Amino acid sequence: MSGAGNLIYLDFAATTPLDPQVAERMRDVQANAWFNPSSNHPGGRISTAVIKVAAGQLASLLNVNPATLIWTSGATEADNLAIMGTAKQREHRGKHLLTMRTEHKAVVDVFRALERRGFDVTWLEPEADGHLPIERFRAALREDTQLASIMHVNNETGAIQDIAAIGAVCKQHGVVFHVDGAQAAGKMPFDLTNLPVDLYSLTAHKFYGPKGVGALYVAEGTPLDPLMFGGGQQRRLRPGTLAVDLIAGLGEAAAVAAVSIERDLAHLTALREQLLAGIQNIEGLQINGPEQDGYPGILNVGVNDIEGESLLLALEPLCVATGSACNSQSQEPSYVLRALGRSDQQAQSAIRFSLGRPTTRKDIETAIKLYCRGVEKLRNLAPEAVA
Amino acid sequence: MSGAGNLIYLDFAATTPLDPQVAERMRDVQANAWFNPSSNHPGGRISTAVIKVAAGQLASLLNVNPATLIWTSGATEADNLAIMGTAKQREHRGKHLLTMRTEHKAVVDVFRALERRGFDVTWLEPEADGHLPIERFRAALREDTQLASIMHVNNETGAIQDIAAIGAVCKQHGVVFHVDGAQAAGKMPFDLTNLPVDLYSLTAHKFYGPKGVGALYVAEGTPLDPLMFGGGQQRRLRPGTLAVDLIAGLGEAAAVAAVSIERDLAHLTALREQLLAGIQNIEGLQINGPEQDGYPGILNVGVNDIEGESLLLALEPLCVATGSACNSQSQEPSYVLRALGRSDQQAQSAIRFSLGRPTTRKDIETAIKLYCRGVEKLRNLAPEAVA
Amino acid sequence: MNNNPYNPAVRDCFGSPDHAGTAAGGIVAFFEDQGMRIRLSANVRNSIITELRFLVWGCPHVIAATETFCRQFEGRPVAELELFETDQIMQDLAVPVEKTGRILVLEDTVRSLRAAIQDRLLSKPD
Amino acid sequence: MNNNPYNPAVRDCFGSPDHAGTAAGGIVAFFEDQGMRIRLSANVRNSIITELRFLVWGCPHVIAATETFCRQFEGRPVAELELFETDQIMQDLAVPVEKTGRILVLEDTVRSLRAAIQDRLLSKPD
Ligand SMILES: Cc1ncc(COP(=O)(O)O)c(C=O)c1O
Ligand SMILES: Cc1ncc(COP(=O)(O)O)c(C=O)c1O
Repeated sequence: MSGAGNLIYLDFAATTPLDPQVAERMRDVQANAWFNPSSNHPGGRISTAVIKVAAGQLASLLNVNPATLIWTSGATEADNLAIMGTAKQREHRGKHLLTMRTEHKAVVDVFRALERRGFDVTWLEPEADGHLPIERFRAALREDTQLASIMHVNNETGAIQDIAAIGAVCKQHGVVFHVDGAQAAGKMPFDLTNLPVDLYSLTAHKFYGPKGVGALYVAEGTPLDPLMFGGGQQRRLRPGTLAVDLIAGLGEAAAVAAVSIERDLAHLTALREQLLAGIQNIEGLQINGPEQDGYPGILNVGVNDIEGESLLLALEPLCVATGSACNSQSQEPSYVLRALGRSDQQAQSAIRFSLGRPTTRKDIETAIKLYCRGVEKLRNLAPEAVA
Repeated sequence: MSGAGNLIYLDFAATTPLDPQVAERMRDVQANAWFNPSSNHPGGRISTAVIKVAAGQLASLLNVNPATLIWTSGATEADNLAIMGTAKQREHRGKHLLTMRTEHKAVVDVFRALERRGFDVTWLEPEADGHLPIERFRAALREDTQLASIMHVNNETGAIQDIAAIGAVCKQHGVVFHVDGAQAAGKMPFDLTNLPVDLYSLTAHKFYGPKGVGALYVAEGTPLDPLMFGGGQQRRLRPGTLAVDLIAGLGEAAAVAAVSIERDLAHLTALREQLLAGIQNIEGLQINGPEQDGYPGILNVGVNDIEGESLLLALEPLCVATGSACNSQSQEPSYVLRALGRSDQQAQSAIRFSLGRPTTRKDIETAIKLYCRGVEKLRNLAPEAVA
Repeated sequence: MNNNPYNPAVRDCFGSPDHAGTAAGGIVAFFEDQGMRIRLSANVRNSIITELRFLVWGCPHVIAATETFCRQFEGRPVAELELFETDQIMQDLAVPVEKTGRILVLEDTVRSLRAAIQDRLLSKPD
Repeated sequence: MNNNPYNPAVRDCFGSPDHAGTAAGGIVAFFEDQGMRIRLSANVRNSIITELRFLVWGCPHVIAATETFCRQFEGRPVAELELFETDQIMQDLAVPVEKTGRILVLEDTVRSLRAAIQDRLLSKPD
């Protein structure tokens, strides 16, 4: 492996490295508890005990009963399970579904698939800062609304939705409420038992746990259909051999988060301020998303008339995300930023800095220097729009 | 972690420990290439290169084009994706599906779900040794048969199906052919490009790779619908952040298998002979499955009139699987052994010894001793059927 | 998921079923139900159970419960057989609730043994 | 999945775009298409291109291709501009096929520059 040494990684919203304590726990489980928890022998029972510990750790972070947690392969699967598994199950209640334009693809594409199957989806628009006004949500409710899915923290902008208020409205109207919490779990404090949320998706690799494992919280009494079939694991809601080391890693990441969330938030807030102070004098700089009250680990900025792919290359060895099409398999610039009212041009020049636990003030200094220089360089390189 | 030290593990068909080379590769990737392969920055490109290497390693083991491989969370997901993703897609071709009674739950339960959705499934019965005669398969084909799913190696008995012959019949009749290869991949030599197979499921944790990752081989030109939606990863057939360390582990396990399969098979054959020789004089001992030409890593035996759960406890610290109900979340004794014509009584007394690369002659000696003693003890403890 | 289903008491009784066997020439009670078979045999002198033996075809909990019963009542007056309580045994052995029916098979066998002993005592009092 | 999309030649040209800027008082050609904007400017003496400069709004491949073009043709006779080949540049810079259209924008700009130079040469031959 080479080349990773001199990178400056500011893409923690894409994925995080393993926390050392998580890595150690996983190695221990791989060495000593690698058995199949479904096996009825001493080895299987050792692994079962490991799963119990992990469920307890995650349950404690979220303040839920461990029995409400379903292990999945990540947030994408949790989102699919939650939305597909509810919509079909509740078809008799109505065919109207509510979500936002700025959801992650793991939610958007599931609702698109449901539209093709005859469901009626309302795609709510956010304000220019990414935030969804509760009146707009309430106004979209119909007699036949059966399910709403609104994300907790937006992965591109850091905008935080008021899931307590939205959930309360859902409860009043008998609407099942799913929250994609991939960017919030382990990163912000919240208490699921005291939130009016029926289903909550999360994934370990966004908070220093392993990739390939996540969980869906299913509030007691919430009916759900499985997405996959086979074997009796996890109350028939999610079959397959439990990946005991991954689940142990998710549990450990939750335990680490439980004691470090407040410190993390303070750290990220300071770093974000430093970053913003360092670049805010660039002419034409725009913040994509909330200026102040978003998740502090994300700062998404754009400048007019810069080509995104070239900016990304000019920023190397900085690892950041862009709203430009080259970022993804799709060919359009970020639909999330477009929904905030940004032009294609603006969206494709956007850079998302996402900061993390290991980020230092020095990293931010370097990022500021590279960003300022990169923008200047490309501006100098560009001809006037009309020669 | 404690208690694993003195176990004698003969349950390699349930899961395997990580090969040391695989564990090392995963640690290296976790430390140096833990980035999101979807990211368009230097880190993302490092991870993308790791995925390429892994795809090459697995492709080389199976002799396929790397582009035919879809990464999944395991064989359960691969089976669901293959069967669900074909059956609905080809509904216009017909609603008749073909499979066997002795498939794994990850196949059986998908077909049951399809039955509930109006598909017509023929459940083929095996011979008493677990093997499916090709004439029986051919006779079950109908005009409206669109998909057949037959496993390669049976997980309870080690019976090997002639997938070349079955696949050839499928080709003749335009039937899509799926093979659940969870117990064969990495354990037996075969060449998918030269087998008439359209879809092949496998999982890493059965051949010394990590839990939580598997793959589905999709032969070029085989149409398939996704099971989950979200993001453009993997040609839209399987969304979600790629777990680069797990995929690297699967690739490395394939590379290790490629050079050790023949040696493994010789090793397992010798151990199975030793085991069988040591217990075959037990009165009333029956082999469940093929006596000779099955996968040599599995020996499933039963004795009349022994209670399975007590036998399992008497065998401790041996870790083996049983056909008794206590083995699983279900309440019935092994449906696989029932399909071979065994009584409930016989099925629930069955013990599956499954041997692996780390198994020693000493382990087998101990297993023989414990099994002989356990059977004797419980026989002495049992009253006559009528007092 | 299975927790460790066998507590130390079960492991001890299952591992050392000291009362396994048949009390030679003793009084016998047999019951078969729930897929389990339990056979108790006892020798009695002066209204004292001098020997108590069992045979069981069943799961570890039933074997352990039966051994526990024998350990508890061998050497005690026949009359005290009335004190046998399944609840207590279920608790001591941490028997999973879904196996309650199986432990009731033991209760039935014990009751049948008591009846058989009392029959015998009535017919030839010592 | 993205492979490393930039070969060393692209990185060199993008990192050191020595010909970025405007040839003072030079002949100018401009093209805008495919979301890209390319501006070439040249000074010519004795039918030799003595100075070749560019400005680009575009992706790294277009920037690198334009710098490469300038490096190759500065100092050479105007007539040799005909030898400019997009195929060769696509290959040297390993430009992904889906960007072919963008490189053709460069081709159009070069053609337009050649025409502009020839116009000028005809109007005031040296
Ligand atoms: C908001 C949000 N939802 C869902 C996902 C999908 O998570 P995963 O890749 O673990 O399936 C992500 C990250 O990729 C995300 O940021
Ligand atoms: C034949 C067979 N198919 C499918 C599976 C499911 O594999 P996984 O648990 O990796 O999803 C297994 C093992 O559990 C198996 O033995």
